[in-house]
Amino acid sequence: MSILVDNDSRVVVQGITGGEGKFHTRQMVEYGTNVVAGAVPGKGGQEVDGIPVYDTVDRAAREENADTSVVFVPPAFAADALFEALDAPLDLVVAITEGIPQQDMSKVYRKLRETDTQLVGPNCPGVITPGQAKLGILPGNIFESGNVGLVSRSGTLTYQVVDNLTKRGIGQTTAVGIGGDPIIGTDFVDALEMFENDPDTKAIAMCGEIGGEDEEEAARYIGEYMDTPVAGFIAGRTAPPGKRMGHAGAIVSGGGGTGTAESKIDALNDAGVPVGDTPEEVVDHIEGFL
Amino acid sequence: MSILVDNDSRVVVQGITGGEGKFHTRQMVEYGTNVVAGAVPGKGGQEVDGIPVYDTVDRAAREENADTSVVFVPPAFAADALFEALDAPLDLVVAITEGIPQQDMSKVYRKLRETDTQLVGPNCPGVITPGQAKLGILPGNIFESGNVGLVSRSGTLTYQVVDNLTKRGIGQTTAVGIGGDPIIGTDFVDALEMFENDPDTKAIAMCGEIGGEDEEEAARYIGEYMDTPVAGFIAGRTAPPGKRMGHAGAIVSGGGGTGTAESKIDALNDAGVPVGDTPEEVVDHIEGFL
Amino acid sequence: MKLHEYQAKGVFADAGVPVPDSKLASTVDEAVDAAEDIGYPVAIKAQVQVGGRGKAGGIELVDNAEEAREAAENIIGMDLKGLHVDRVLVEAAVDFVNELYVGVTMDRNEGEPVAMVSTRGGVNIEEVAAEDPEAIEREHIDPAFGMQPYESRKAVYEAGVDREVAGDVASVLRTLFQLWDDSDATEIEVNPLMITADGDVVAADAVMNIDDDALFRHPDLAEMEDEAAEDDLEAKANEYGFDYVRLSGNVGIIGNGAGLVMTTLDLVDYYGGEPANFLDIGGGAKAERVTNALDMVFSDENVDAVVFNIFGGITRGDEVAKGINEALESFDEIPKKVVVRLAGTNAEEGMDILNTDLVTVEVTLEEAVQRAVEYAEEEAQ
Amino acid sequence: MKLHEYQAKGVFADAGVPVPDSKLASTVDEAVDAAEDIGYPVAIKAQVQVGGRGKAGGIELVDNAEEAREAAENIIGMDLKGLHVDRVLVEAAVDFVNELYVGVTMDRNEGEPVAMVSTRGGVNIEEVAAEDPEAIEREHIDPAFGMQPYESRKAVYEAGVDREVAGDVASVLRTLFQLWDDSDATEIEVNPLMITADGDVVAADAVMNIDDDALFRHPDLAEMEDEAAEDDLEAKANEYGFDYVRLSGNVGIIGNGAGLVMTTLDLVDYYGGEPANFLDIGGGAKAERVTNALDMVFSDENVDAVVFNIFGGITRGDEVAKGINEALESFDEIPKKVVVRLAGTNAEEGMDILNTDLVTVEVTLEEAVQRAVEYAEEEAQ
Repeated sequence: MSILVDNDSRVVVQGITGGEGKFHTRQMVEYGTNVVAGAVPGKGGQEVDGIPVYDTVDRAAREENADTSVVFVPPAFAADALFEALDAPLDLVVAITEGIPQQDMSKVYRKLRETDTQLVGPNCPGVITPGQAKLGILPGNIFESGNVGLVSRSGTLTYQVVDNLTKRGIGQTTAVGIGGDPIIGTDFVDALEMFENDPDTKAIAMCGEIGGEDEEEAARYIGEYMDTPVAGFIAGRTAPPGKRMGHAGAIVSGGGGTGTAESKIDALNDAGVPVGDTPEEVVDHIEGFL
Repeated sequence: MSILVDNDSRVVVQGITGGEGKFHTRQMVEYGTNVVAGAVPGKGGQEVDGIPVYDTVDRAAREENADTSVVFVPPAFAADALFEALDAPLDLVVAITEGIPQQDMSKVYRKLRETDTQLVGPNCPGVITPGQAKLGILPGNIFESGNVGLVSRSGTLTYQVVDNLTKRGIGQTTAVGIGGDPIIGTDFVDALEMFENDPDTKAIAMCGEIGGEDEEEAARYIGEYMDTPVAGFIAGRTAPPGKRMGHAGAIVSGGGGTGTAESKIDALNDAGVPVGDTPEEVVDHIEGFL
Repeated sequence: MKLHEYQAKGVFADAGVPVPDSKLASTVDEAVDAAEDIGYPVAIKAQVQVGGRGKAGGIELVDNAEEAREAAENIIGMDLKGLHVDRVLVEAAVDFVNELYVGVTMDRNEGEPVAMVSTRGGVNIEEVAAEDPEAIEREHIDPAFGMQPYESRKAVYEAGVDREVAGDVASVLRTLFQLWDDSDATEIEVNPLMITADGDVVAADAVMNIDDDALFRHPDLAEMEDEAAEDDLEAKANEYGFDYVRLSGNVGIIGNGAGLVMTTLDLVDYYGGEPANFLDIGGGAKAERVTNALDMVFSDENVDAVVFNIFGGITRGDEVAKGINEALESFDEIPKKVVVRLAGTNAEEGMDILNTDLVTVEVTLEEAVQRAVEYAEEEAQ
Repeated sequence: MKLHEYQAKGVFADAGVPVPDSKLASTVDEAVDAAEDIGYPVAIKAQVQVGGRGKAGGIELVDNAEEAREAAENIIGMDLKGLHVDRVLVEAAVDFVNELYVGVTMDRNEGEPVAMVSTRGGVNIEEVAAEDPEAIEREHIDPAFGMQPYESRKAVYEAGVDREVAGDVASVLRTLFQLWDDSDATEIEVNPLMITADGDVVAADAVMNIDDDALFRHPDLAEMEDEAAEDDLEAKANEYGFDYVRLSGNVGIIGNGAGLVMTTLDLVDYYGGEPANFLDIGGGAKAERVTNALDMVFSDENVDAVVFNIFGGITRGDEVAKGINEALESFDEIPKKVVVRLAGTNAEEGMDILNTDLVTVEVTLEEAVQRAVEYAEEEAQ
């Protein structure tokens, strides 16, 4: 079992003819992902590595029975690509694009809530179910199939934790990068709920960071509804207020200081979630759960 | 029994301090309608005939437990007034205002579909349940309590038919003016469904007119779902294509000629609904049903 | 308000939709000068608001000054489907390889705008819609969000527009939607949208209908209203603030409320007469409005008799009657017979008050219409 | 990008939000001239982006030229909470009877903008929010529809703003929302919005944050970016296209990926050091980007040692190592000790390739950070 993606996912890549799109499509296919189509306006009829390209997502989805898309479209055009994916409609949309204007995402999010589509991202590394399929830019080789779920706002931090897990022989059911933007589709609670309902996921590593209140909400959710043990990590303890720490969403608000690492760590601890001081400590906790 | 409005309705009048608003509020109160508040920005704290005025609909609804509004706000500000009523929220909103720009109504209609509010109008005379309450500008004195439901896109044509009914001793459960605009809240099907579910309504008079396809949809609905007998009238048989016949919605499209009286009469006849050539003939049919 | 082709093209050009070079002319000399300026071949197009101008002889394609003069002479002043041609648009002819149809209109059933694209341009699109609805690709637009770029592309690709020009056509569609949105249009159509051998996209015709109810916030468009009116009487009705539509019959009709006035027209027809107009004087019946309404109807030289049908609701019948009396008394002579029927609140008191030296009073709607039809027939003989 | 007060006020004024008369000055003489032009009393306000300027001595109210000169001398060149004051805004003092707070920000949990109004203006609004959340009226705005006029009124009336000025305040709020929408702002605040004895509404302060990711479509605002930057190094980072934040410690940090770089900072702190900066060089590790990153970090005179933490994902560790070697070799001398740690794909091959004459290599993140903290301590002594 796994969440979000597996062997059966039929994937359309939006932006497949661009540099990043082309490169990562090849990586996804090599990993075993069933990429059935690409969608790029004006490029319909072409092929990329034998994968047929369509002018519209709608057409790609209809002709190739796609249910999932991965979006590599540049930020200025990404909101349009997301609207298009929601309208197709698809079951799952994974938006890799970093740097989508916040107000664009606000509108996409408004539309998203009227649909049954699950959006992951934007500004995320994607989703991987080791040994089955990966959507996005995660390096497949560091993952190993197993029974730990992973959800994270950050890309390389995820890799760091996964690398540590794998090196200790602990595999993963699915790893979900939910993205570092202030407005994202799937949040911690959504991903935790899916893992809770996945019988194969025996423990969960959750990597949060400063900004927003998603981790606090996740803590409330864990305390109230979850049986699967969770270990946490919060990046940005040393971040000054009012500064954007790389991710658009990683910012402690000035003055009042909401979105601090302290608040998140306290909330998680209150919910019985141990929070590691270092990535290794997170893996220690996970090992303890198994 | 009745539909939409009765003795229990608690009404806020939006635009109560304007000329029309003030006049018709008095008329509504005289008829027995329970007008509990007015809402006019900047006029909060005033009174109109002893009725307290609030700055916002939200406040009026909360303070006075209102569930219904009647809107007399001028067309340039009417869409905003409707958004405000939908947000309060209220159960029923009756929009009397004529001349609301179509694109404004298109947005209001979009929002309306996300709410549980029933909108009647705009550009309508309102709703009356004879002997109980009236919302809008209908002349109460020509109505009589009874068991015929009436639904119409037109004001004075409604009065004409009601007058004929009353003069023959046939009273009405409720009369609903759904309005002459191209985009309206409650349409024929909505009103017919309510009448069908009202045990006291034994027959229904339905006055349509050229433009759009509401009457055709109503015919399909009657044919498929209704037991209560319906008699129809369609105004505008002699209207030329492409010309707006007073009502913004009363226009036969040019060339192809959709929205014609002929199409509507045919559809109604096909559904077993007799259509009168004159208003008197409609009343003949109704009399025959009872 | 429906804009003339030349007005709509001006609006298009301002919005960035490519249109052919053109000039408006109201005399033959002006037309020939314009043709010489623009360079042949040019099309000379009657500026009247009616479909099928080409077939009716209202559009001619000319190759030189002599032909231009002849065409202008033919078209300026002609009667085209009942409308007098005062002006022609002299326009560079477009050498096209393909004709598309693009448009934006309101789908009133859904309460949403709908964008349309078809590769069957250059013909009557409503016939296409009736015969082969699949030939028109429709894309509903969420009024809250407006048109998203992908929606324009989807409509264009699904319609089967050639990939080489699809991007440009989608871009025109977006501009038209923006224009629709910005100008409170109820309908915008380009038929045909021509594709040239070079792959250029040109709006060869332009239809634009503006929501009358939204003109208050578009003073620039409202200014075009007088010029857009097809008929002196319709222009007069705009001034008076009446809902008025001119028809070809001889029974003038005045009433209150759109549905009731339409019904009165229908009854005139039903009883064998021909309605001359639709005129809704609206609520109440103040003497001044009645006077203006009668002035409108009497100004129509076709009118042989008038029926006045008022349902008094909130406004009482006796008050209405007083207004009608006052209005009628202001005329030195009532030029045609007027039949009045009052109904509703205090209708009987009203009918008692009416000055029967000036008007004929009838009790029911049916009787009043029949009487007016009778008078009109007598007068016409 | 956070605008300076004077920049934000310029934007406000263009949008029609009333602001006091003001002039920017960067010398004492300019400040005095400006004060004379505007007329006393004026406020002399340090243009640095930090809260609580008033309490920290960055704002003085003056009544004549002598006081103006003294205040300008005090403020220009002062160090205000670690920031150097280069410029002051000389602004007409507003004689107010009431101070409100109005703002628009993004509620990221709801993914929707929220408009805020409070009668508790003129004080730290975040303290008000913490102590008495009810004192701030919040109205969520549907991003698809934008702010409806009733929403501005509802916020203002529910906040308890006096009815006499409520309409004007609601109108300011609508303008601010429009500005928020039009300029891709993430935050707009006016605190205080002053109400004068005459019932005028004036924005006495102005905070405006623009979404960095949306600057590409606002060239006018993007032009303000250099002036808005608080720090030369931050300006340099803009040029290089790095996500960079300067801090006060002595351990320079370079890494890839925001979460991992933040974690590296946290570990520096955890192991007893003080981070000097956040610097994310992003994906890959081409020599040029590494060179630029090192240049950034070495330009910070506080830096005593550097830790370089790269997780190779798709980019292989051996390629990263080659880039780092090339970059390091381009320096005549490495001014401070650099610790490198590579992880992920082909990390071991990478570490073998690294030129250990120029850098110290560590295998784990924890070891690398500890080593850099150690080096920094040694260097600082």
